[in-house]
Amino acid sequence: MDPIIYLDHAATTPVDPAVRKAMDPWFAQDFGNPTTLYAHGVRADEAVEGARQTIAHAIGAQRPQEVYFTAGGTESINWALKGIALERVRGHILTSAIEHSAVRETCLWLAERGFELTILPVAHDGVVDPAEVRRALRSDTILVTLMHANNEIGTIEPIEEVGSVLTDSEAAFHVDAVQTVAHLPIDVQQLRCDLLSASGHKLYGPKGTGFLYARSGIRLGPLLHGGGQERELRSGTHNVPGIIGLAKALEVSTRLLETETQQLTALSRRLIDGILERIPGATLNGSTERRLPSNVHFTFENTQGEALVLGLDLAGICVSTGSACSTVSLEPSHVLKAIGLSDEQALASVRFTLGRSTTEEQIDAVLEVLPEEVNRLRAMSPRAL
Amino acid sequence: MDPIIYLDHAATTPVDPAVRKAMDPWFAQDFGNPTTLYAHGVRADEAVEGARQTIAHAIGAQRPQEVYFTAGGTESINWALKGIALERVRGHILTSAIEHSAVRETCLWLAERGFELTILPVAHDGVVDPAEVRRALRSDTILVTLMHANNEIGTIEPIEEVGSVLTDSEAAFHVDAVQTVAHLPIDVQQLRCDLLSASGHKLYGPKGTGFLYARSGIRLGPLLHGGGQERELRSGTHNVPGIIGLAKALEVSTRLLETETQQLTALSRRLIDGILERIPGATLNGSTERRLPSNVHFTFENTQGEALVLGLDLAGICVSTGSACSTVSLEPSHVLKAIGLSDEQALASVRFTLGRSTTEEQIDAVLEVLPEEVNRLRAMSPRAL
Amino acid sequence: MYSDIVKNHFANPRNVKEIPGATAVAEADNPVCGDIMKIFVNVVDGVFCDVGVKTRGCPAAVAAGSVLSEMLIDLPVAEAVRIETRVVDRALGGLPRNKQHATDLAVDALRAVIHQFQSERLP
Amino acid sequence: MYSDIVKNHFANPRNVKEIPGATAVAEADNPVCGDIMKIFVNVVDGVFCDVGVKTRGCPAAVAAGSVLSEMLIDLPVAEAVRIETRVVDRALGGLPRNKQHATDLAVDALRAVIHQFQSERLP
Ligand SMILES: Cc1ncc(COP(=O)(O)O)c(C=O)c1O
Ligand SMILES: Cc1ncc(COP(=O)(O)O)c(C=O)c1O
Repeated sequence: MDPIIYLDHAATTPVDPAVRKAMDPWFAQDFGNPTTLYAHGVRADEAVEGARQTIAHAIGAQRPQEVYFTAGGTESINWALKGIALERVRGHILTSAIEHSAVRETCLWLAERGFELTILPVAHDGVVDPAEVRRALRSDTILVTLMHANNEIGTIEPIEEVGSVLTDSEAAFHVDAVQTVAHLPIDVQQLRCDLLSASGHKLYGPKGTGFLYARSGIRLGPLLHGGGQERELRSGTHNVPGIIGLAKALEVSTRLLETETQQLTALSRRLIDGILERIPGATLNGSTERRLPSNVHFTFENTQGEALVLGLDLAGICVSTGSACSTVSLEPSHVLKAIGLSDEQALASVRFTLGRSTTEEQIDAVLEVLPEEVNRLRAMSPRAL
Repeated sequence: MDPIIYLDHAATTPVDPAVRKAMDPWFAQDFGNPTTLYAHGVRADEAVEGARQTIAHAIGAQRPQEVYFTAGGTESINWALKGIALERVRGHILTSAIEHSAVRETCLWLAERGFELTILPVAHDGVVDPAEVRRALRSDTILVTLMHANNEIGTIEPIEEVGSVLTDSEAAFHVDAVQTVAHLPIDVQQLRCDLLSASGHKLYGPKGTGFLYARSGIRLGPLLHGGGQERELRSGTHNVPGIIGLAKALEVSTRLLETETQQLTALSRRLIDGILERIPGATLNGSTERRLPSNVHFTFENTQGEALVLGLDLAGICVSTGSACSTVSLEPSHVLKAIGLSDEQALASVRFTLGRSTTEEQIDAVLEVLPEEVNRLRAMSPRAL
Repeated sequence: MYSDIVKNHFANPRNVKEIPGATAVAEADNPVCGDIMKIFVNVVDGVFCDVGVKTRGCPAAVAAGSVLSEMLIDLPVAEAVRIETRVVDRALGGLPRNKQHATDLAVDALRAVIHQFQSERLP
Repeated sequence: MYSDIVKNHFANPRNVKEIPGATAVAEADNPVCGDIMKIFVNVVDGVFCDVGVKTRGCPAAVAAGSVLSEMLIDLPVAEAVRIETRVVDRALGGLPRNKQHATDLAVDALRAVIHQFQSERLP
């Protein structure tokens, strides 16, 4: 491995060694299909059900059967939103202006197909106001979908409070917890959500894995039709190694959660303070209190984000710009615009997301290189700071 | 590993050692997200594009961009069928009576949502008649979906001929090739199909992987909305190790295809002849000429399929009954009913699917155990043979 | 999937036999999955003194017939009347959820053979 | 994603400077992605004898400005008129598909500065 400094954990994480080890026997040894009748398959089935229990336990689900395995956060989200909406044919959907594109694009698709969509604004720090949710709620609202924490600016949303607002509503409440499962304590009872989406590769588990929590009794149609796996709701041969890996990753992360939170809080504090101290024209985006411990997001005036990313990359530092999930688009991030940044500011922003392997030395190295790179770009710019 | 005799390769296959090896570095070392800008992610992106080329080449696609990565056969199929249909709002869909439930259930779901559905019958050997397709075709037919080979009885369908029938039609032609990619020579130009679905774990690749071939220019909507990966058509972070593994598996299988076909043909011939010789009241289902080299499917009169499966399992032999993709349902297989078996016959049937590791010794062992087990069950039955 | 008890009964089913000239014989079947079970009983002084069971069906059905036959031997008919599906299920160490039809089949066959026995005794 | 030529020009951009009292100065910008490029030229006898480029933009834009500045030096203005985006693109070893706006920006800035130079010479 290159001696790189990887500060893009919100984009993806390496698979934890314990996870790899747990997955190992299920590729070529106990490779059976869990829906078969013979012992070889039954073993896989039992392992899958064990994994389901681990996950149910980790998120406070009442029963393991409320956890459904998927191929990732995007699938979980598409399933939750379309599975609720298409089952109800018509109705009103409520979401926020800073959702991940998996939620955003799915909502827009549903809006094209006749559902009514309200997109709530957020405050400058990226926080959704539960009172706004209450005001926007209608008698025909079938679905409210909000993220638990934002993937760009790290703002943690008041999900519990929104959950309380919704207690008397018929609307299903979906939470995109892709950035928080294994990173914040999660209890679906406390969050008062009906559906919750997560993705394995954001929590040191394998790519191509995820789960959807769906409270028993909720009326949800399938997204993938077929062989009837996952209690007729999510067809397709189980990705056994992936499922085992996902559960193991959540298990490991849950165990490390407290220590890691402390470490990340200290390290991100160090990075934030260091930047503010050394770089003029740098503004921290997002909230100071309601923030993921791993997230540092700055606008560096009179620079360009992608240029900073490449500049740092040439120095062996991996960070990201924009939504980090798509480099396809040139347009400034809808999240940054929603919190009030100008296009110019949005395009001059960079996200650093710390993780399990991040060290003080790495942060200090970034604090050496980053000011130089910002200065270099500013010196090239036709504008003054 | 137990010294089991695994004869359920149509349900799933072990991951090939070369595939494991190819996947290895992408879990924890080169774990970057391919849509990121820094070198660490670019490396993953290049590997993914390399995999796309390998697959495009293996199936005769004109351009790598016609290959889209998915999380399995079921997702590819759901995407193809819904992506065609929902994009066109209304229309007529044509399929056969022996499709896998991924196709069948998706078609039925579309039928509930206003699409018109024609389900073509098949002959006793499971073959769809291209002339029937021609007759059933309408001016508003938007989609024809057929399987390349049947997963239960192994019948190979006349896809090329159906493709010719459709040349002047506006209908999109989807082929479920989950049982044939890497097992029969595949050339999408020769098959004349517009869409083709495949699943990794049926070809010694990883579970939770698959691809959809979609001819350039075809009007196909996304099934998974979000970050815009896969040219805006299939969102979700790429499963990099899975994609690398899938391509490697196809590469290995393509190389072995000819030898393997010869071996499997000889071994399945041996099994068929041995059964017919030793077991009275045994009937081979499916076609004798148009048959997957790996497939052996029998009805053993006055027995019960699941009992045979467990009986053989207790002797260390893994085989399957029914659709093998779902043990949930008690009902006799729709495929066996479609080829004219009674419920009783359908429920007295067993599938043996041979694979890369199958040996003559294993077949001979089955030919020892199977007649005994059939006799044992028959001796327990209140009916005479 | 199946308990060891089920597997054991399936691999070595007890009392698989026809009883020529049995006191009563009856059969039950499951129209959905096609399983059939035939029970032969000899009754002496109101007690099942010999029982034979023949089953064509899934492993759970075979095991249910087998375990039922064991329960019946030396049991008074008057008590056998009270055997319900959950009794058979418990004796098997629990069946998977989608296999309850197997105990239904066994209890149906039992009821049928008791009915047969009782109607024979009627004038 | 980026060719080594692009990375090299981005890491060590050529002729990054302002030229006080330049013969002509002009700026272009890309309204979509916000990139801006300013070109300073000194022209002697119809030939670019000195060129300065300042860019705020993505790596492709920086590299495009840099490679353009190298092309321009010692080039007659009459020939520079013929520089098109694909010339700049080729000089960079090819840009990714979604980065063509960078060469557009460079050529826009070039056209602007040539226009500026020519209009100054008009009576
Ligand atoms: C908040 C959020 N939701 C959804 C997703 C989509 O997850 P995945 O790419 O694993 O499908 C991501 C990550 O990209 C995310 O950060
Ligand atoms: C013909 C056919 N189509 C589709 C599928 C579904 O594939 P998967 O289970 O990998 O999603 C299968 C296998 O189960 C199959 O045999």
